[in-house]
Amino acid sequence: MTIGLAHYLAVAAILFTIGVFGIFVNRKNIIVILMSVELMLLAVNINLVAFSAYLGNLTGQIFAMFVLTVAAAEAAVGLAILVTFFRNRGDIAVDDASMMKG
Amino acid sequence: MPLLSLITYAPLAGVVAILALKLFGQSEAKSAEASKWVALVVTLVTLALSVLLVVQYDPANPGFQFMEEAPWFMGLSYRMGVDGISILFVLLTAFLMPICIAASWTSIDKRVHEYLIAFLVLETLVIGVFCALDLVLFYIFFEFGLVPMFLIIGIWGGQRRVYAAFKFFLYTLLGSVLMLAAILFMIGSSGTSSIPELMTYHFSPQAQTWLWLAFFASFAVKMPMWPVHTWLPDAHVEAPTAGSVILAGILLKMGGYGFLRFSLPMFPNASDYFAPLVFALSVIAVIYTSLVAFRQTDAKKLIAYSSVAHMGLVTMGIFSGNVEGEQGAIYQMLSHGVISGALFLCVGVIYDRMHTREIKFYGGLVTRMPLYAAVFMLFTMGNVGLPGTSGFVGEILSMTGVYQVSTWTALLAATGVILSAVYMLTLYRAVVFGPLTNPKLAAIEDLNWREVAIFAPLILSTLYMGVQPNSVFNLTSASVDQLVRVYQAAIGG
Amino acid sequence: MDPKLLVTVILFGPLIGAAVAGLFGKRIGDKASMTVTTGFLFLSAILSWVVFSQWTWGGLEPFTVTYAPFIHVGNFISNWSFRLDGLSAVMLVVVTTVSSLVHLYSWGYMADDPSKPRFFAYLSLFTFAMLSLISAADFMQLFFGWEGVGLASYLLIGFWHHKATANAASIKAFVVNRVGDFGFALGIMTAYWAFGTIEFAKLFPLIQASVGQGWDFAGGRFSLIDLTCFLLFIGAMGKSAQFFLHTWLPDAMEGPTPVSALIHAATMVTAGVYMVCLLSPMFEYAPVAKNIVTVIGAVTALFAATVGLTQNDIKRVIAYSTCSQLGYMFFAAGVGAYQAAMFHLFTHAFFKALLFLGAGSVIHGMAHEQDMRRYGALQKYLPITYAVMTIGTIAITGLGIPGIEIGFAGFYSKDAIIHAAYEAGGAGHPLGYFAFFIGILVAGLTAFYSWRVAFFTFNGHARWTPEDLEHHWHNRDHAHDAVHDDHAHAAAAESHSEPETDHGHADHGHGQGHGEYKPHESPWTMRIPLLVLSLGAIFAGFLFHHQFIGEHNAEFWRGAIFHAPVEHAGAEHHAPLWVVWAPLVVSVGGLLVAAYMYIWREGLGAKLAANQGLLYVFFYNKWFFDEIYNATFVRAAKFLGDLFWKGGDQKIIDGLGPDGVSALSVEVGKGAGRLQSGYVYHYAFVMLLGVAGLLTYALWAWAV
Amino acid sequence: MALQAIAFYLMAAVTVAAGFCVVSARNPVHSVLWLILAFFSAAGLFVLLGAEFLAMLLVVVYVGAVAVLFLFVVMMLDVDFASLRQGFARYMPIGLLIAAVLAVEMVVVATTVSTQGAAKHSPGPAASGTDSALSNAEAIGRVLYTDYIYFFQAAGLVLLVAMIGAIVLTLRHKPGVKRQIIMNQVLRTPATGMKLVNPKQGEGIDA
Amino acid sequence: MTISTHLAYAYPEVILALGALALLVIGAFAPKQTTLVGGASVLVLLAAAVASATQPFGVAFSGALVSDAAATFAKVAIYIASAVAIPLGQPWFERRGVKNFEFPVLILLAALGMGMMASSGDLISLYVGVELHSLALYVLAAMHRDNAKASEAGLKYFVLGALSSGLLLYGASLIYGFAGSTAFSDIAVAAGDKANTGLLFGLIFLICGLGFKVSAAPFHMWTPDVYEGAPTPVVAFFAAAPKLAAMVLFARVLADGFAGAAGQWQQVLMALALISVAVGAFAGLVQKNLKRLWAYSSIANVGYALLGLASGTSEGVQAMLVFMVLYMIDVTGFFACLAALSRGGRSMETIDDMAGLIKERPGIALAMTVFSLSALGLPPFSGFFAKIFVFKAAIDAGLWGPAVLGLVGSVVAAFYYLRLIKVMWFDGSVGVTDKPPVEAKTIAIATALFAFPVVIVALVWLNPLAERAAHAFGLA
Repeated sequence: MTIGLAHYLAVAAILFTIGVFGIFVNRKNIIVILMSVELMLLAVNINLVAFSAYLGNLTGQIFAMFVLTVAAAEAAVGLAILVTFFRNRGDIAVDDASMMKG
Repeated sequence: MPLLSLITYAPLAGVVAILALKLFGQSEAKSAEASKWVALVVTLVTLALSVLLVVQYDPANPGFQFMEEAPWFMGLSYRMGVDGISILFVLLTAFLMPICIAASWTSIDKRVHEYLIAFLVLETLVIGVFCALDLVLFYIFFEFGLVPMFLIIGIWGGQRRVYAAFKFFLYTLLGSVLMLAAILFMIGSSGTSSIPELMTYHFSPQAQTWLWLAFFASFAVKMPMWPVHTWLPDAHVEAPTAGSVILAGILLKMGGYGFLRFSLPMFPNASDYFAPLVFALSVIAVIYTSLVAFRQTDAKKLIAYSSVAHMGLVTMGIFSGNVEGEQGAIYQMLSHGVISGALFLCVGVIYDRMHTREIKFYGGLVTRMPLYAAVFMLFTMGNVGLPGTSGFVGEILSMTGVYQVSTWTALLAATGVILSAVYMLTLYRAVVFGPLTNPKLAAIEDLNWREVAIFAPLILSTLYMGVQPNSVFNLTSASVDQLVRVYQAAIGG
Repeated sequence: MDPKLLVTVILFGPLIGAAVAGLFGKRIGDKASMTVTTGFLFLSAILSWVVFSQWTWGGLEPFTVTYAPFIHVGNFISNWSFRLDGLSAVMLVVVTTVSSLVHLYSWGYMADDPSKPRFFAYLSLFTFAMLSLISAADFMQLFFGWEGVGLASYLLIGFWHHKATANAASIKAFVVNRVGDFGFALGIMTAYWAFGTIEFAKLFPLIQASVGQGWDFAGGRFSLIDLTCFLLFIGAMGKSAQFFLHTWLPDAMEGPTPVSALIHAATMVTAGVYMVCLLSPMFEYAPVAKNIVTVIGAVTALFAATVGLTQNDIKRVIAYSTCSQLGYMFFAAGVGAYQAAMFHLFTHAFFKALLFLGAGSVIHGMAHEQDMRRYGALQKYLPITYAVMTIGTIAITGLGIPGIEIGFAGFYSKDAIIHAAYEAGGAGHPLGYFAFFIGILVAGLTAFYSWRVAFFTFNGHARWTPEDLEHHWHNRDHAHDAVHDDHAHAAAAESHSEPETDHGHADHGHGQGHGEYKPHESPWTMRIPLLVLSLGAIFAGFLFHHQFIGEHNAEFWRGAIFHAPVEHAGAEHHAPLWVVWAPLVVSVGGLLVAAYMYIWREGLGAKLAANQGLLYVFFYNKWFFDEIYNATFVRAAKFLGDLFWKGGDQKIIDGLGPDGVSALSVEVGKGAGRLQSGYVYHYAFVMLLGVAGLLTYALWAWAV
Repeated sequence: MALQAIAFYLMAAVTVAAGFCVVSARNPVHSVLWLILAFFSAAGLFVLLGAEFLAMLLVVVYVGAVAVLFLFVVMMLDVDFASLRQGFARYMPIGLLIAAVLAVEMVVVATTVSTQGAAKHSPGPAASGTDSALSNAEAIGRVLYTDYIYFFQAAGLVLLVAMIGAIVLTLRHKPGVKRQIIMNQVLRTPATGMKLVNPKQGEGIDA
Repeated sequence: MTISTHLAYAYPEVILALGALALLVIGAFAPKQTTLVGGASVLVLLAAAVASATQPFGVAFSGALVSDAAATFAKVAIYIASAVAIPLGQPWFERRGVKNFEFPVLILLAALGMGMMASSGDLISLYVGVELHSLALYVLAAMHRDNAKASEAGLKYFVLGALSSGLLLYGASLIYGFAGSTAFSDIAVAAGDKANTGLLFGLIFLICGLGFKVSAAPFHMWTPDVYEGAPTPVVAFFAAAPKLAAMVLFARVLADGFAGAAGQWQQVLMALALISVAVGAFAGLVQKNLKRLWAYSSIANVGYALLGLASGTSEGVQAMLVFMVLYMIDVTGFFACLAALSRGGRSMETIDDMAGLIKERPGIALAMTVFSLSALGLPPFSGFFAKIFVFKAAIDAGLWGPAVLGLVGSVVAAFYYLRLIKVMWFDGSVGVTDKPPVEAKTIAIATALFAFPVVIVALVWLNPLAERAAHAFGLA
């Protein structure tokens, strides 16, 4: 069988779902949640690149490149916020992030 | 001269003056005293202007007069005008306001400036409601009236004032948002928000049904009709005296006015279709609330319930769709405005002295307060609908009107004539008659000159309207005749 | 003088008097108030007699003066006006005469009352209302007067407002009258609905044409005129205290006695009769309604008479007597003898007012004791009262000699009614004989209870002691003013401690410092009216029976009373002899029984009462009407009121409505708040649920 | 073709497995390492798709920078990771359910691409590969600074925001630390450098 | 087309970018000159606003940047709202010992991102714009870094924001794949009369991502916590301008890209709108913290705005634009009031803190009353007009059912606004408040005056502008 676009999309879909899944099963670990987000973005990139290749137009790859760039920036900001949070609390458990609720 | 706008916004001049007094006045007490005079003068000026309006009004012309118009946004416009129906409510409002101010002269001792401002703003809004000839403008005046009243009940009210204020506000708001939806629909489908134009626009019967129901939701709460009346007793009981006067005297009338201005001319087929429903609710209101009133232990609550019962007669009169019914309903509203207002003032007089409205607390007041007893008697009889007082004319006409369309309704509603006598006389007896047994009442004072001055115009108008109702009908008849003619033509009657 | 001006003065005189006394009574003082009101009333009375004589002998034509418009809405047109015709001319003299005499009488009777201006204002106000009632040219003014007299009655019954019983009675009177007015108002509406007008002058000509017009209601078809008349008659029942709606009248005796005489005997209660006669053009075409009138009238006559047999309160007996006599008038009207009804109304006004005022004189003399069981042997203390009461009793029992047509007032009118009933029966009226027999029976009962009052009060042994009276005098104050620090009481107490300074007390036999209390004759202000009225009681029938019911009646009434062409009753020529004599026989019988029980075998009545026979208990308790009404209407109203209030408003409407909804909203809000747990993964979860939900919906609904 | 298929399945399997391990690893350090593996294998997929430049970028930027940053933070924040694992299983069933639903739906939609997807050579700059003479990197380079200059600049600003953000949030000027400020030293005068005090008897010098 | 012709359409962005860079440099070298940087930022923003108001209409960067009436309308509003945030926020931070120049720079960059969103014509510019402003907002939310609540807010905002941008991106990737292009105009062609499943799937993901940005339920979960935790002036900022930017972006995607699938996205938006209204109304009932309360209020209000959008008509978009602008002013004013109030140096954030405020600080209490009533939708305040625009659009589009539900929701919500008024007006004072800072107070009063009575006049010219803006979208 030939490997078509759908295969790549399926992989991306599964990876995306794993990322999603990772967000809410990791009750306490914010770092892992951030990594799950990275997985989702990776899935998106696979999608974009696969489409780009399939369609034969470069936009997808360019888009993926910006996604990578922005994701890197996002990771930086996210980790910075995490550090601030850690400094305030001495912990990064998500359970603790519940000063505000209701 | 834009007389209507002048009347509408004249009270705001008072607001400005009072604000200035508050900000720049020397002492709180002094500026409060001055503010009262300002408010009184301003309301009296408004009254004078309203009288001028009535004098200049051409009773032979059934259409809108003193029209003002200026375009606004979204196709809306600032449109004002009065016809034979609304002009009386303007006059009623302007008439009751100075009385309210005077009635609060000594009984309100905290936050006087705010109190007066609330009343003046309320006056502007209420007059605006009766003058507005644009749907949205009407709604603006109609709806914003909730705020000053909310504050009046909530700040200067009794013990459960917060509950009452919220109930009043939310109940009424729920009704009016449905009306808002209907208003927007009407503007959308007819392309105009002008009330005179809409009165000649024909909505499809199905649209009428929904629109009617939406407007009904609002006005029925405002009236209030059974079973959406329960806010009224609470609001009345907790409101300060003048607040109750305005509430019963004017705000309730906005519902009836709405029926006359919107439901009947704009949705005639739906009005005809739903008339039996209105009749049923009105009859229930009359009997049910009269019986409830009979069992009240709080004087204000009793009068509040009696208001509901009396408004039942108004609604049935309105939806009878004939001249007698309409005139009766209008007259009943005017008369109830004066009489129920006066009754609340009567309760207010003793409340100011003893700070309780418990009927049981009183008894035998006639021995110490003969003047008060006489005044109270007059308004009791007015409320009972005794011929010779204004209360009678409206009652008999609206029942006559409804009798011609629904005999059962009139038959059952007429029992209200009996029941009103039962509860009002019971109240009167318990408060005024009998031996004066409560030692706390031993030193209670009779009406002072200020109170006499407050009651005098009410007494005169009750009696005058009782024997000379025709002077009112002369003003209304052209407009009402046209209303009925158009309505009957629309329903093919 | 122009009769239009005359009637205007007659009508508004009392109103001015009332206004002056009511508004400025405090300012101008008791004397001035009393003078003004009484003066205007006498003016009205004199002018009324002028008008009446012009009507009777001067050939005055009917006319209507219109003062101002009242209500003009569509065809619902009513004016303030004065309609003068035969009926109103009669009523004018009745009302103003009795009223003016009562005013005068009250000078004496109310001498020691602290609020005389108020009393006189009320009396005059009543008179004005009554005059506007009788002069109405349309239903609205009629209703105005109708309710106006109700108001005055309410005010006067409750005049001694510190008395709980008086307050209760006044409310009862008003409410029961309102029940009648409820019917009346509906009747007016029906008339308007059916005929499109409420003006008599326009209405009456329309009636004949509309005979047979039907009205579908509750599955049946009814005659419109019958319905209208029936509803209007409910009003009459209320005002005239007819069976079912009579309960207020005996209680109304809580009011001062002059009031009872004026309102609850001579004038207001007869308004119902007046209305039925006035509306004879309608009733004549309403056979069903007429039958109802007859039955109700007859039953009332019987019922009230039976109750009257057993009562001990002197005023109550007379009140029941009034009720009973009104029954006579109604069944007379019911059988079509409107003239007889009006005539009885006319004569009754004199002798019943006389009886009441006489009773008032007794009560006054007995320090406001009203229980006849504490009377007895008063004839030597109250000779004039005794005389006039006897005249009144003779008049009411209708003593007279049928053969030569000479007798006291009641003789002419009552016999006319009984004969008319008999004749109606002969002419085919379905209830004529029924009414006739009841009329005869009641005539006997009337004689018994009327003479019982007279004998019980004036003859036999004294059942009182001076100590009783003294004690009673003070108790009376306490009864009136239960509160000791009460202003009124203070005034009263003062006047008794210093009687010499109070000229009102100069005439009183008590409180003179002798310490000796004994019954005393009333002052002249009270005696004059009694004497004038006894003249009326003696001669009213004799003088006017030709005009009212006799050969001149057609010229006298001049169309005010209408008879349908087919049905004719009213003349007594054809009655057989036994019918003519029967009333007299039963009356004398009643007299003898009363004399036997209360003079010859004194104490027999008390013994019978003590036996508590079944019938006695039934009668004594007024056929248990109050109890039944109390158990049904009053209790039901209270029960329903509480049910609707606590159950309906608070539990159901508020509970399910605002309170319930707001509580529910807050619960929902709390639920939403719990969802907002503060945990990031919960939030993410909710977001993803949203995504998954939308995607699933998309796939399900829009899958291409 | 077969080789390509084998390579795809291998790398796809590794990517998915590594991804799963990222979210399920007990130790975050392990998670980071699994993440790196996932990136590597995804880069392989990119190569398979002919996007060599992006594959390179992924390895360099992500593995080299982002993943290391993660690792750094994980190490820096001295957290008791064992306790962070508690309660992992509690939301597993419902989480799995939702995830499964999502995955199935997304895969289902992905399969429609063959029938409903856009035509090849739809608008936009042509990609490298079979029908282009340009290499992938070259092709990207040609458009990145021309057609996509707007995004390129904007992306630069995004990075700037990230930089500012990281500094604002984490940089601390410790108040106690004394820094050498040369300007101050140069501008020092006797007037500012000296303070004359005249202590009274029995009192110390107010510093 | 040379770069300069492209730039002619991008003057506002250029001004902001250069301004941000320049001020960053100034700030880096003169870190004490925060007021200077702040003032300059305001000027830059105002210059950008002027530039957007005067810029020519057209399309630049192969459709990535669209300059049209809608962009102008949105950008002017966004830049002005951003400009207001600076004087409101900087002194607030300084009073709390955070004296930095980065705040205005971040605001500038966020404004730039929002400008990009408002004029984006392409999925990539959509994404970059969203991320640019989001990242700035994450940082701003956590900027009060020594405050535990603020950093928690930042963290929550960030984590969920990242998730949402993942969703958004996934959607974008699907759309790109199924449409073959990232340009909205091409997507519109692909979506045609009836979009295929892949595109719709992508659209839903995209809507979810954008839904997060406007905090529409059920993607609203971050809102209450972040509003509560983030510094008040920052909340004032990101409760206002970003919402408008996101709404305009929403309109662009839906109207320019997916006009053919209007039937579908109307359903989705309506669902989101109604859930938002319900959540905002009910959950707000039990709130004690005013910032949380206003978060729920904003959720409900976004629901109303979405209802306008859901009408799928030009009138609906116009209504949405008017609604958002009026709402922005309201919400800015309200948070300005909160920023102005403190008691003993401690922020007043709970409803109970406001007890008796009318006697204590009548001006601010009156302003808060106005905002509450306006948010309640009571005439004659701006919120009422905002709502009638939206509901009229919805009803005209035949959505009277949702409109009625929305109105009923506003009655439920009325309760909590009234409670605030009740506390301020009816209750007794609980302590002396500090003197409110002049800038916050000025903003509060000015916005309150706008809410009434200025709005009555303002609508006369605002409405035609919004109408022109709405016509820029290809809707009927």
